[in-house]
Amino acid sequence: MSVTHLIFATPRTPGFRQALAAVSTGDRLLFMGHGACAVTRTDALTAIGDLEDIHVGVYGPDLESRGLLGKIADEAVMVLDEDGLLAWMTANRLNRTWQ
Amino acid sequence: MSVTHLIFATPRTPGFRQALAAVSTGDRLLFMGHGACAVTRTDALTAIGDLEDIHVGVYGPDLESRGLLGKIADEAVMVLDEDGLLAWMTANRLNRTWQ
Amino acid sequence: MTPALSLAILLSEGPAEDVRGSIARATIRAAVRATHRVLPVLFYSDAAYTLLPCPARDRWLQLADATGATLVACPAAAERRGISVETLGPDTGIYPMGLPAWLGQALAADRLLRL
Amino acid sequence: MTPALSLAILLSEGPAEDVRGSIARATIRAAVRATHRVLPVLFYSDAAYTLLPCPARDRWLQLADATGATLVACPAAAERRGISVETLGPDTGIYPMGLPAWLGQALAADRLLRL
Amino acid sequence: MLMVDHPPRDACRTREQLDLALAALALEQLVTVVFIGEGVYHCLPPDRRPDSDVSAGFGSLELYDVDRFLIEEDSLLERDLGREKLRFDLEPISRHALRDLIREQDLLL
Amino acid sequence: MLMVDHPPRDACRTREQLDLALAALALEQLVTVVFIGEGVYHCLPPDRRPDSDVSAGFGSLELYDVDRFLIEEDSLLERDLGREKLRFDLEPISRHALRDLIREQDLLL
Repeated sequence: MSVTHLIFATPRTPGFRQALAAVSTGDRLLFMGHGACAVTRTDALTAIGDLEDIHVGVYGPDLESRGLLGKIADEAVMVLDEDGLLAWMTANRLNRTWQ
Repeated sequence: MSVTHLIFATPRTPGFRQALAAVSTGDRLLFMGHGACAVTRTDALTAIGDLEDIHVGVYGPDLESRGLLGKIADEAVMVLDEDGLLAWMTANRLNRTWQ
Repeated sequence: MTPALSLAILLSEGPAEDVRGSIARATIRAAVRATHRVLPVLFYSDAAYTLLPCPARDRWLQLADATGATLVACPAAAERRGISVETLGPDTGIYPMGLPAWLGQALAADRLLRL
Repeated sequence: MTPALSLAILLSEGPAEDVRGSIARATIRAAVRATHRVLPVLFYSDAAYTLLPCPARDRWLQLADATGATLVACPAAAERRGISVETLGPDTGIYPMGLPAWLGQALAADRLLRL
Repeated sequence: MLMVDHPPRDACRTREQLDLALAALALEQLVTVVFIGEGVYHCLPPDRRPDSDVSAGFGSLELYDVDRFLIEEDSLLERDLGREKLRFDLEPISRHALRDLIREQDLLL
Repeated sequence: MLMVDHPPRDACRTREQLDLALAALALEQLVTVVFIGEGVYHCLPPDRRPDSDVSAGFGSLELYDVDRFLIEEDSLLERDLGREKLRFDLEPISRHALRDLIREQDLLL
């Protein structure tokens, strides 16, 4: 079964590494809060890029409030509004928050 | 002037890396709280080992409560009691907590 | 259209940050628009501090007003932090519900989010 | 023997963890034994929650009893978290002192620890 | 599945993780507990009994018929810890196997 | 020297860091502010004005005659951020130079 990973952890933290270690084919990676900046950082995206067939999304307002909306480093990243956030949060029965 | 680094951050966290980046000759590294376990981990001690002429101490009770007293990976690490803790804390005018 | 889901949310972050709290509220607003069923939101661990008057509490009460969401806090978590259990109720708009009772219904929900 | 020092401590961690708090208390106990002068210990940020009855507060009051250390909290930090400023005083054993006033004397101390 | 990934000495947080496990057990759930990351330190016996060794409470979960009681091996290795010193009777699991096990759960806490 | 190393959106923590800087300035201290690690995000202008942009308050420190207003370059590089987009007028400093500057301070906050 696929898992939705709710990632509040910032890149290069143990929580971030644990999240990536738990990801498997078909999973969703949803970056939020302080974790939103991951989608603007090549080091983070490189680590994610090694994983196959996963979906990457970010909660738009958490990027906007940091001035990072124009800085997403990969076109495949989905920018989500509130409704998108909910859709991703509930897309899989299984989810886990990484702090 | 030398600095005392009060390290509550655990190895492989950004706070830990920032602390090591700020260390210079003659400084004291004092590991406490969740950070105490660093002195039992070869990855952490290797990173510290690259630095020259620094003093490494750990607050004993924080090791003991985790069952790590016998597992210190380097003989040069000083195990401190309350009085030792104070002596190290106050050895330099400058100190900084890393979380 | 996805079928309506029931949604249980457990919040454990203190109100000073309110980072995960704001995500929880965004999720709830969208869930109500999608006509999902939002189960009582549990304030657990340091989230129990939300019982005290603070900006995060105001934001939660505003949400409860706008969406009809029910807010509950674990009395044991509150007591452990020195918050009087008497604050739970209509005065604060956050009602008492123990962890076992909350978990009982949350386990039956379609989705459980721990934020 | 090292000469006596004056020591200022600012605590910003919430009482639920009490990890840095226990280090602060150990330092104070040793400082009193070494006849250093311990300036009022400031509870700032989430440490203001220590004003509410909780195990960490008991440990702090015990320390104050045993060592004569003065405990103060920043009223603004408390208010921001919904803790009544009226709790500051003899009732809780933690007295009011604003950040500027505290910093004024802390800057003159031989050592300032921010835990 | 309850993943314990925070270090001991946050007595309050430890207690509240334990309560979560106990509540799930009381509701007759099949509970798997995994110690991972900094959470593995709960499983070492303290050198001296500290004032409150809340982590010891995880031992009582064994009595309550926890379905599986796991420790992630890679977290132990990263911390230079061996399994022989652990105080609970734990089943080791690799990071890789844990990733697959997660997918078989009904719920992750 | 005040080192700002936590990310924005913890409005309360940001506010309390600011208050610390303002209190030191009011006491006629020479204050150096350094943004480092996740703290560098305070220095980007938000795409849209959020409800409360507490970080903007760091800008007001310039008016109060902060002695030096620094940003650690390596933290920017690690986050793929350039200096041209920053909203405050900041002096860049390398990790190495910061290590030396720390030693010249009277106090680290």
